[in-house]
Amino acid sequence: MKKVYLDHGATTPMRAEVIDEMVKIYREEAGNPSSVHQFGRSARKVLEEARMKVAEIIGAEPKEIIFTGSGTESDNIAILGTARLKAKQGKGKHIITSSVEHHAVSDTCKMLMKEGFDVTFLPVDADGLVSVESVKQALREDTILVTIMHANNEVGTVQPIAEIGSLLKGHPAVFHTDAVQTVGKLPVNVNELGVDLLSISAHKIYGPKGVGVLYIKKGQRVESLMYGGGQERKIRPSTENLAGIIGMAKAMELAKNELEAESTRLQVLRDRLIKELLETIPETKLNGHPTKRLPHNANISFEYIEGESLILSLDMKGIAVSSGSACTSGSLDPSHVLMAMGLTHQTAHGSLRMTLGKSTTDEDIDYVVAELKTVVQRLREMSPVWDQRAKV
Amino acid sequence: MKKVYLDHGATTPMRAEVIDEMVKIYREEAGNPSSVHQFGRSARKVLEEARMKVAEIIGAEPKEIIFTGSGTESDNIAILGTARLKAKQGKGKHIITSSVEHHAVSDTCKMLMKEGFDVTFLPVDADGLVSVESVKQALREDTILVTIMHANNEVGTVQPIAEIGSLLKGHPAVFHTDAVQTVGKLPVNVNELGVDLLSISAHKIYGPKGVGVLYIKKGQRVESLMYGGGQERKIRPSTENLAGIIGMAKAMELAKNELEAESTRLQVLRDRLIKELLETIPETKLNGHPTKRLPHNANISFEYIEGESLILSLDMKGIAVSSGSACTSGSLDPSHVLMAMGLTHQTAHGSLRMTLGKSTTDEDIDYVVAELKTVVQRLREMSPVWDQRAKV
Amino acid sequence: MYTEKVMDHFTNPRNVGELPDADAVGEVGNMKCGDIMKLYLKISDDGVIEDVKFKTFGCGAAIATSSMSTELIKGKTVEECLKLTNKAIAEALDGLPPVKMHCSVLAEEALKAALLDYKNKTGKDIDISEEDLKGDDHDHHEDCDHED
Ligand SMILES: Cc1ncc(COP(=O)(O)O)c(C=O)c1O
Ligand SMILES: Cc1ncc(COP(=O)(O)O)c(C=O)c1O
Ligand code: FES
Ligand code: FES
Repeated sequence: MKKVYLDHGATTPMRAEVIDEMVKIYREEAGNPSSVHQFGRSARKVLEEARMKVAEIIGAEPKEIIFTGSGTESDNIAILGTARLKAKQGKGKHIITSSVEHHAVSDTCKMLMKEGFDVTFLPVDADGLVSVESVKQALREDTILVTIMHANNEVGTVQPIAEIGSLLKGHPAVFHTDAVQTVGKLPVNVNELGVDLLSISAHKIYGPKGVGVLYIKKGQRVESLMYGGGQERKIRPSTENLAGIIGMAKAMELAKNELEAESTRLQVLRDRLIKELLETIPETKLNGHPTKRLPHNANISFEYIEGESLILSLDMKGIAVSSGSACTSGSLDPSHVLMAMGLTHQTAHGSLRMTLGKSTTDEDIDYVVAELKTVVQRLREMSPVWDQRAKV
Repeated sequence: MKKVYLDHGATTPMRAEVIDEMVKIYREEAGNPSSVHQFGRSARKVLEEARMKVAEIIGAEPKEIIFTGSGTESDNIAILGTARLKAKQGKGKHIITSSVEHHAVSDTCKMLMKEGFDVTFLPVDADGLVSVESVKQALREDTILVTIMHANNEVGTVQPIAEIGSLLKGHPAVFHTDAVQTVGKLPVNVNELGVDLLSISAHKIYGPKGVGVLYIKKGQRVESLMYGGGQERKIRPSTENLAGIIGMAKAMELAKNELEAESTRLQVLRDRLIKELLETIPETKLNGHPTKRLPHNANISFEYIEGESLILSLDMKGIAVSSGSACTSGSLDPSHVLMAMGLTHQTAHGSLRMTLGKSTTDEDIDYVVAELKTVVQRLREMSPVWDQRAKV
Repeated sequence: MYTEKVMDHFTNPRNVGELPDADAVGEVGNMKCGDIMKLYLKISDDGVIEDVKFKTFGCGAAIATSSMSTELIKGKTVEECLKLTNKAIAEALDGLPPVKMHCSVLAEEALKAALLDYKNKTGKDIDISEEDLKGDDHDHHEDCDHED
């Protein structure tokens, strides 16, 4: 059966070039980068080269790069690490974030609320956009942290990070952005964005799972979440995941080199997917901003259908997509992102995220459009709601 | 030049079998284990198989196994996660640990002291042993956590964990052991040890860096350090490092199968190394327990010599060893382990840890003994202290 | 972590040994790590360092800086030696890792101790006193926090 993987927003397959680099490290670098002897020094050299590479790609200095164990960990160090430190320094306890963040940010902010912090969750408009004006209004003297994602993982909307960065110039609040979904898809330069902290994850860009980067602007301090050895400036103690880090650097390098061409290619495919779905299937609608969006993301609501059944039906046709609904990850609530954008429960439940990637072809799009048409029709025919609507 | 790696206590080279398993995952498993579709389900299956394998090896149940990003992280979740939760529940704020723990434990306990916890650091005897009696004496009604390592990473002394486990039966304190150095070298069974929490790290047993396990006995709860998705029962949110986890399970399986034969082989080689060094080089002494010690560990003090210069000199002969002195990892203090055992500053500074491994041969031992003799002599001749001693 | 020059001086230290007929001897210890350096100077009547030898118990950086310092002071006058700083010694070795900067203090201090010994023995007017030997101990905490 044909297999079409349209869930690159969840994770990406590893690139052969990345695997090769990692295997080389697995085979040839036996040492611990903290060891004094030649095995250790050689590992250290490889590690620092990767740090330089990553730094250059995002316009940072090598010492501003901290390797972590995941995108989630980068977000947590950024947020908990800043908030707890600033609170201890008596700088304030107010945090600004958006209502469409990834759980790694939103749940962390909620945790801080339990610790006595005051968190403002900014609303978004119908396209999922945070307004710069709303940040300005929310900003207070005791605001210590503003954390707003670069682009949303569900609906693909790209936030005006650079504008918010400009706004925050002169205000002591630390500015963090979760760039897990943008690195490798949009140009990401820490200076242009004007951020103090920025999170990246390797497995979204054809790199290994379990490796992240946290950019920490020179002069910024964070408390660490763990204690132990002196690795990564004590911010992330643990023997460094050398091969993973090298894999991450390689993945970022490849993505950077191919960014323009690949983004354009994906956007063309994605736009056709959206157009054909909206045109051929009635009562469908695109979620997320029409233009300010990730090039590979299509998020579409199919009215009168529940997302999980749609996913399972497509899965039986070899098509892998994901749902706005988080049924499967333990919660039955509809996507907080779609709800924040003003969708009804029902519409939110019937939403599908399709995220294209390197392997995606024109034939894949044809296949998905055709299969979706059939599946949606079948499910709608089974749905009492569709029924009622039809009878109106 | 001949290369002899005697620093397996710091990290181990990856085994070819482990690399092969991981590459298979990198190539064949594209999915995120949390995804509903077939790519996700396949990844989930592989993940749960690894969990079952790891559980079986240490005598646990699969749901008692949490995969983490390192040994350090396992230790931190165990300690911070237990202490903060128990304190909130009003169970007490007293913690017992030893004075020879790895920094991932000792620095974490020191952090808790800043948070208002009361930590007892138990002394050790000259061989580095914690006495069960001292645990008994330190135990209080408000003791919420006892964390004592299974075997020491510097001097190799194996602690009486099972006896402490028996002692703690009936006391509400949670019992954690850092088994990072013992898994794969000694039999490790959570029931026989009587522990509630146990930490493992993959890169000490020819597995990948950046993967750890935390065993959490059924019924025990810990607070997590990070917030985000629902992975690993929310204790360690982040997309799972699937290949790394599979590599860890494979490494543990191989180590378990070969444990008896390989431990015996290493012990014979190690005993010869110790015997020949002590016999042929004057003013040397073995650190750590003579018999209750890790089979691959030799830690020897060479009086009137500083450890780093010894390491560098051996390094130029292709021999990789490490020092008790932590000069290079940011601190200039001599090893807290050797100091706790009652060594003088000077003797502690002149100590060398040699940790054997799979690649170690009889010829390696001959070579190391011969080179050490020459190097020690050269350095002693340069040393003003040796001089004065000779003149007495 | 060490430069080639450091490794060279560590592997083939210059001027190791003792001078039985030394005009001045300086011995200092580095409190923090228990390291020791002993420096022997042979000084001509017009105040020129004619010969120098050392013995050091210490790490790679301590041995290399000891060795380099002997090269730097040989043939220099006492006055010139007074100006020698640990920084200059480290620079002559193409630098030391931040955590190892304090090790170079050992060499500077041994030299000062020797010159003080020379002053005390000969009564010559040399611009040095016990005060100068109190040690730049604070340097030891210059750790590897790369924030600069
Ligand atoms: C006893 C002990 N605990 C914890 C650790 C930390 O493990 P990791 O490097 O995986 O964080 C180590 C080794 O570094 C160790 O030897
Ligand atoms: C926007 C965003 N932030 C954070 C994460 C978490 O990254 P990781 O899975 O590496 O922890 C993800 C993906 O899962 C994401 O899409
Ligand atoms: S009916 Fe199953 S998740 Fe709602
Ligand atoms: S002299 Fe002590 S670390 Fe260098």
